[in-house]
Amino acid sequence: MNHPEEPAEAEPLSDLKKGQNTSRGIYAIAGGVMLFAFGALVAGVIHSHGEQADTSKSAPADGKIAFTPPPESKIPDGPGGDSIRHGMAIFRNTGTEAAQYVGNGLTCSNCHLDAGRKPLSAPMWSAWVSYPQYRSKNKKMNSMEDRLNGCFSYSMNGQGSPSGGPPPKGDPIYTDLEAYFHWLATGAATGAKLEGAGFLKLKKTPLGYDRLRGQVVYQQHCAECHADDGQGRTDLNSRSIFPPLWGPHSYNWGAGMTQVNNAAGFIKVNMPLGAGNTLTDQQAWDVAAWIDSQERPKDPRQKGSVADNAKAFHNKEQSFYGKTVDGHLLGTGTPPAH
Amino acid sequence: MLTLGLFVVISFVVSLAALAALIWAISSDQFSFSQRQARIIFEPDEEGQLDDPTISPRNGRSTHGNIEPTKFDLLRSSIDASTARPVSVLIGSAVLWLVIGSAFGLIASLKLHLPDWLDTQAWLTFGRVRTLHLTLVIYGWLSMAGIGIAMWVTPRIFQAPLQSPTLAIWGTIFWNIGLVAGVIAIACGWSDGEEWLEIPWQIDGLLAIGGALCAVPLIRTAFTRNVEHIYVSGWYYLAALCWFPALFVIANIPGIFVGAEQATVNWWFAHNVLGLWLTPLGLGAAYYFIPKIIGKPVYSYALSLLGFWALALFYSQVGIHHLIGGPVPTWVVTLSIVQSVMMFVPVIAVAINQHVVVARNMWAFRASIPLRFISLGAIMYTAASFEGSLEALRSVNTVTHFTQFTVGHAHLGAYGFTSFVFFGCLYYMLPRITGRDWPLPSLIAAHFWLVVGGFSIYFVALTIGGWLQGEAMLDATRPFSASVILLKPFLEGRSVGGALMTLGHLLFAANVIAMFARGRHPASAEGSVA
Amino acid sequence: MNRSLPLIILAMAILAFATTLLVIVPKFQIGHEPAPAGLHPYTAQQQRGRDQYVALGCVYCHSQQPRTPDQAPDAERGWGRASVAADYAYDSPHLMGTMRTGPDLMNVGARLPSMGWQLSHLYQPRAISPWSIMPSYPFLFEVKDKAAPGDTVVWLPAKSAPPGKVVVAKPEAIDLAAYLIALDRTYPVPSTAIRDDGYAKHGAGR
Amino acid sequence: MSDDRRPVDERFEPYEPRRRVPLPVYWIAIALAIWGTLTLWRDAHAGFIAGRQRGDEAAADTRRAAAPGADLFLARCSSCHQPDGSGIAGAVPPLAGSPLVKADPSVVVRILLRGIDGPITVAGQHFDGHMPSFASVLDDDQLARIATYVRARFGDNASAVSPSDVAAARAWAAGHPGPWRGGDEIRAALMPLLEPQPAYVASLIAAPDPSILALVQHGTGGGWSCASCHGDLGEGHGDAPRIAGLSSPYLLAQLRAFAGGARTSDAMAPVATSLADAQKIALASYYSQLATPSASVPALQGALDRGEALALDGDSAKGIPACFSCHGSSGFGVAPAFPPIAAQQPAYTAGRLAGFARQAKQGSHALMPSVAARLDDADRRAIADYLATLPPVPTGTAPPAEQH
Repeated sequence: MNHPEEPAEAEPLSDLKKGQNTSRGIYAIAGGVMLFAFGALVAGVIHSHGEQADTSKSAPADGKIAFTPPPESKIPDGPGGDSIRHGMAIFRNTGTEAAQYVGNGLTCSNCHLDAGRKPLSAPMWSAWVSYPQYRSKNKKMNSMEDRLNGCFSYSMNGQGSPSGGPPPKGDPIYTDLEAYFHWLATGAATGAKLEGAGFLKLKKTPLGYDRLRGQVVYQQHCAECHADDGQGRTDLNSRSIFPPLWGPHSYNWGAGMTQVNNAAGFIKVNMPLGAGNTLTDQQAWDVAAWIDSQERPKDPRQKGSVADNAKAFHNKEQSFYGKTVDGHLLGTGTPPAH
Repeated sequence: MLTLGLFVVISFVVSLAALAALIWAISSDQFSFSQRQARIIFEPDEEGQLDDPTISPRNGRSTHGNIEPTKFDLLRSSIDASTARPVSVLIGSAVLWLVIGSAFGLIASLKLHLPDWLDTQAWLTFGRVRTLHLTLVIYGWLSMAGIGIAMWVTPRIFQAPLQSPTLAIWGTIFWNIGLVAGVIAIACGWSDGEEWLEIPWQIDGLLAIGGALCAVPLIRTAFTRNVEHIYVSGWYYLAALCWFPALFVIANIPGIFVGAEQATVNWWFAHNVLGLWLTPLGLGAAYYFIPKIIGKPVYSYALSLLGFWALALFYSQVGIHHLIGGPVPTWVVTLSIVQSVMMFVPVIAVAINQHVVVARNMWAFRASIPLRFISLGAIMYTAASFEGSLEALRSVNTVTHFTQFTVGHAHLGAYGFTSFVFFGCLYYMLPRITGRDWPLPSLIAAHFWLVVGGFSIYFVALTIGGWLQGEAMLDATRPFSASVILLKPFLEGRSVGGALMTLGHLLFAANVIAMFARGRHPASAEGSVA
Repeated sequence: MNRSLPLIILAMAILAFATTLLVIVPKFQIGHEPAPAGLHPYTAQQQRGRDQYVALGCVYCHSQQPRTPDQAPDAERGWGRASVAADYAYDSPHLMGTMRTGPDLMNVGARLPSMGWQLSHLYQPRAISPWSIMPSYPFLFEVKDKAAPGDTVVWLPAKSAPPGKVVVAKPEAIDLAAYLIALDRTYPVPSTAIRDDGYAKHGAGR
Repeated sequence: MSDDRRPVDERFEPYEPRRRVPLPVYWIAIALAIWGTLTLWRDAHAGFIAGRQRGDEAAADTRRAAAPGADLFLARCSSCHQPDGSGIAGAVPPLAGSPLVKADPSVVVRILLRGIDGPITVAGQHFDGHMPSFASVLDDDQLARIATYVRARFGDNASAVSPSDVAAARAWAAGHPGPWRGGDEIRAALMPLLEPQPAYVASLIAAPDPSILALVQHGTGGGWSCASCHGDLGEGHGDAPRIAGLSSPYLLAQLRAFAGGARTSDAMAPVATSLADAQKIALASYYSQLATPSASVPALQGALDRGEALALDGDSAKGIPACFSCHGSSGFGVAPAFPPIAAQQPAYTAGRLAGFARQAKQGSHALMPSVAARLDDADRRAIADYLATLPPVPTGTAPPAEQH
C-alpha cells in the first residue's frame, strides 16, 4: 500500500493545518486580485495603443501654427451674432445677399471653400490676422475693407452689377463680412503665420505650363462639373451649383485667380472638389493655364488699350492677359452679361 | 429592469457562492472519503505498466510480462461479461452511424463548394444532408458510443456486474428505431426546424424511452456497487445520464415556447447537449482510460471535485452565448457570456488532472495509440473550451458569430475531443469485450494519422476562413459576396480534411467489423478465467 | 462523493437553477411583450412557404436576426433594423439561425420584393449571382416545352435558361417565394423592446 | 496460436490521489470572478445606455413637436428660400414680402402639399421654379408648424395654421394630383388678386409605349418587371433605389453600365443585359418623368443632425465636402452627372456610399470614391437617413393615372 506520489493521509484537522489553510486562502485571494490587475493592465495597454494609432496624425509643419476656426454652432446670440451670421450669409450667397454689387454668377465661397474655413483655399481666419497689409497690386496700405472692395471689383466683377461697382465705402456689407472673419479668427494671434493660409505655392514643374495639355486635363477631370464650355452647371431651379470658370459670368481680368500660379495652387489642393491633391502638379499647372487663357470680363482698371493695361497692372504676373491665343487678344473682355 | 438586473446579479452571486463553498469544502476536507476504499483493489506492483490491448505479442510489441491472474481479475472478468452484449450492440450501432454520418458530412461539405452537384433530389439538398450528418453523428455515433463506453466502465469502477443488461439492449433497439425514423423524417422534409432538435417530437419519444432504458441499468448498478467511493468517471456518468433525459424532454415538449423564447430554449438545449451530455461522457471516459492505460493515477482528487462541480455550475448557463447581439434580453446574454468565461475554472482543473499524468509519462503516449487518441482528445477538450470561452466574449463573438469559425469550433469539441476520446476507448475496450486482438492492427495507426491529419486541415481551414469571413461581414465597404468568395478555398480545404477523416472512419469500421465477425473468444465469453 | 443519490439530486438542482434562468424567466419576460401592430400572422400560403423553408433547411445558411449598428453594419447592407423579441411573436419554430453563409433574411421581403426574382433565384442562384454557393432547387420547378394557361413562368437570363423550354414554378416554389416576400419587419418598434443591448457604447453609432 | 491467448491481465484500476488544488487555479478563479462581476455591471450599464439612446430619439421628437416651427423651417426650407426668406435671385422666389404667404392660410399649406412646377412671378421677379411636394415627408402637424412659422415671420404675423387645416387641405389635394402648374394655376384656383402670372406651357411628354409599360409592370419582354423591385412608381424598396425623377441621361448611363459590367449589381446585371438599347432609352425616359411621392423613411438609426450637417456643410475636419455642393440644393441633383439624392432609400444610399469607399480602397481617385473613403459607418447611416427625410425631386410629371 505504498504509493510514492501520495501525500500524507488525511488526518483530523490540527490547528497547524487550519493555519495553513488560512494562509493559503490569503495567498489565493491576493494572487487572484493581482492576476486580475495584471490582466486589466495588459488589456488597457492594448486598448490605449489602438486608440493612439488613430489620433497620432496632426504633426505641426515648418513652425507655422495650426489653427481651427470655431464651429458654426458657437456663433454668439444677440446683435453681434446677427452681424456674424449675415456676414456668413453674404459670403455664401453673395449674389443674393449683396445682389447690387455682384456682376457675375459667383459667390465668395466658390474660391474660399467651406465658407472661408478650408485651409489652403485662402481661408478668412488667416486673412483676418494679416490685415491691414501693404499690397503691390494697388501700391498702398490696405485695410480689410479695401481688400474686400477689390474682391467685389474683380472677382465678383462689380462693374457688371446693377450698381455698376463694389459696395461703397462704409457699407454694412463690409462690416458684416468683417464681423464674420473676425469671429472665424477667434483665438488666432494677429500677424501670426497660420498653417494653411492663402493658397498653396505650387512649385514650378520642369515642363512649365501648357494650355493645350491643360485642355485634355480639363476634359478629363473638370468638365463633368464645370461643363465643356466652362460655364458651370445649375440645378433644376437654375441655381448655380458649379461656378462658371470663364466667360461673362466668371471673375474678370483683374482678379487674382487669373494668375496661373494662384489658380494652379488652388486647383492642386482643392479640385476636383472632394478629391483634392489627386491631380499631379503638372496637371494642376496645365489646367490652370487652360482656364486662365479664356476670355472673361475686362479688367475694370483698363483705361487705354489692353497692351497699356497689361504693362500697368499685369507685367509681373504669370497671366495670359494681353497675350494672343488662337488669334484672339485676351483681355478684350466679354460682352456684359444678361 | 431593476428586478431583471437583480436576477443576473443573484444568479452570478449564487454560482460564485457555490464555487466558494466548494473550494472551502475541498480545502478543509469536508468530503469524507477514504482513500483506502478506493484503493483496496490494487496491488503494489500494478502501477507504471502500460496496459494497451492493441499491443499484442503478435505484432511483436509487449510491454509487460505474464502476471499471474489474481482474484481481482476474476471479478473483473465477470463484470466485463455482464456488459459485453449490450456494449457490443451499442458500439456496433455507433460505428455504423459514424460511417453513414460522416459520409453525409462529406457530401454536405462538398455541396458547399459544388452547389449544383446532386441538386435534383429534395432529400439530397444541403439543408437536409447537413442535418442528417448532425443528427447521425450526435445521436447515432457520439451518444451511442458514449453510452456504450459508460456502460462498460461504470460496472468496472463500481466493481459490480451490470444490472438488467437486457433493458440496455432494448434501449439500444428503441434508440436505433427512433434514430432511423428521425433520419427518414428529416430526409423527407419533416423536421421540427430547430438546430439540434430536428427529429420530430413525435419520434423523440422513442429516443427518450431508449435513453431511459439504457440509463436504468447504470443507475441500478450504482446502487448495488461493491465499493464505497465513486470514482470521478462515475460522477460524470451519473450526472450526464440524469441531465440528458431532462434536457431532451423539456426541449422537445411542443407548443410551449414561441419565437424568441423558443430560441433561448433551443440554445439552452443545444449547448447543454455538448456541455452536460457529450462533455461528461467524454471526460468520464478520459478520466478512466488515461490512468488506466498509463497505469498511474490522475493528479488530484480535489481538482477533479472542483472540475466536476464547476462544470455543472457554469456550463449549464452558457447556452445563450449563441444569441449574442440577438433579440433576447441583455441580462441573459451577459449571464451566459460571464459563465462561459468562468468555464476556465473547471477546464483548467480537468486539464491539470489529465495532462499532467500524460506529460509525466510521455513514453506511454508514444507507445500506445489508444492513449494517443484519448490524450489528444483531452487536449482538444482544453483547447475547445478555451476557444469557446474566448468566443463568447462580445468583441470576439462579433467577428466569429454567423461564420464557419463556429463550425470549426463545434467540430473541435464534438470531433476533436469526444470522437477522439471515444476512438481510443473503443480500441481499448473491444479486445477486452471480444477476448481477441484487433484483426487488422496496421489500420489502427492509419486511422489515427488519417483523422489527425484530416481534422487538422479541417479545423485550420474553417478557423482561418471563418475569421476572414467574419471580418469581411463587419466591413460595410465590402459587399456580402466578398465573404462568400473568400471562403470558397477554405471550404474546399474542409472537404479535403473531411474526406481524410471519412476514410479513417472506414478503416476503423473495417477493423471493428472484422473483429465482431470473428465472434467472441470462447474463453472470455464464459466469463471465467479458468 | 461516496453516495450517488445526493450527487444526482445536486446535479439536477443545478440544472433546474440554470433552466430557470435561461428558459423560464426569459419566457415570462418575452411573453409579456405584445406583438407589434405592424406584424401580421402568416397567411396559409406564407405558412406553407415557411414549412418549405424549414424542410429545405434554409435556416442553416441564413440567419433572421439583424444586429444593431453599434455591433455590425447589417442595416447598411439593407438587412433592416436590429430585430427585437416581439418580431418573432408568430414564429414557431423560430428561424433565427446562427450562420450567414448567405445573407440575413429577416427583411428580405422589403429588400427583394420581386416574386419573379425570388423564383429565378431559387431555380438557379448562379443565374443571378455567379459567386453564389446557394443550392439550386430544380425540384421545385418543372421544365416544360410550353407554358399552360395559369402557369407561373420563371424568367431566366439567356445563359441559364434551358434551350427551347420554359421553366414553370411548382406551387411549393411559389409558396416559398411568398413567404420570403412576406419577411418584412420594417415597422417601428417601441424603444423599450427587448433585445441584447450589450454593444451599446457612449457616443457609438450616434 | 495467439487466438488462444487470453487478453493480458489488468492489474491497475484508476484512482485519485489526495492532492491539494494548486494555488494558480484559485488565482484564475478569483480573477475571473472579479472580471465577471465587472462585466455584468458594464453590460447592465450598456443596456441602460441603449435604452437612453432610444429614449433620446423620443425626447428629440417631443422637442421637435414642441418647437414652433423654426427648426423645421431651417431644416426644410432655408437651403432654398434662405434663412431670412430672401430666396435666391433668379432661382428661388422670396418668402419675405410674398403675397402668397400673407393670403389665406390654405394657400401656403396647399403649396407645401403639392409643390410648384412652372413659371411664377413673385414681387415682380420672374422665376421658373420647381418646388417639391412635402406631402409625403412631413405629417400634418409638421406642415402646420412650418406654415404657421412662415406666415408669422414673412407674412406680417398672419394667423396660425392648425393640423386640421392641413388635413383638410390634404383631402383636397388628393383630388388634385401633381404639383401646381406655375403661378397661373395658383392665381386661378386660390388667389385671383395675385399679380399677373406667366402662362404655364405644358411640356410635351410622349405617353410611354405600351410595350415599355408592360416591361415596367409585368416584365414582359425581358427580365423581372422593374416595378417588382423598384415599386409601382419607381419609389424604391430597401436597397432597391428610388429611380423616379432621376434624369434620363443618368438612368440610361447606369443601365448601360450594368449591362457592360462597369457597375456591378447581381439583380440588375441580368436584366440590363437582356434589355435592348432602345428599351433602355425608353425606360430611362419613362422613369425620369415620374414625379412620385417619397416612400423613404430613416431606417438605419443614423443621427439625423449629423446627416444634415454633412449634407449641407460637409465636414472640413475630415475633408468631406457638402453633399449638396455637387448634388444641388436639397439634393435635387445636377444634370447630367449628379443624380438627385433626396428621398432616396437609405439602405441604398448607405450601401452605395460603402461601395464607393470600397472603390477608393481599390485605388480609385474618382470623385465619389475619394469622398466616400472619408465617411465612416455612422456617417454613411447619418447621411442616408437624413436624405430619406427630404422631399423628392420636383420634376417630371405625375405618375400615369392608371397606376393609381
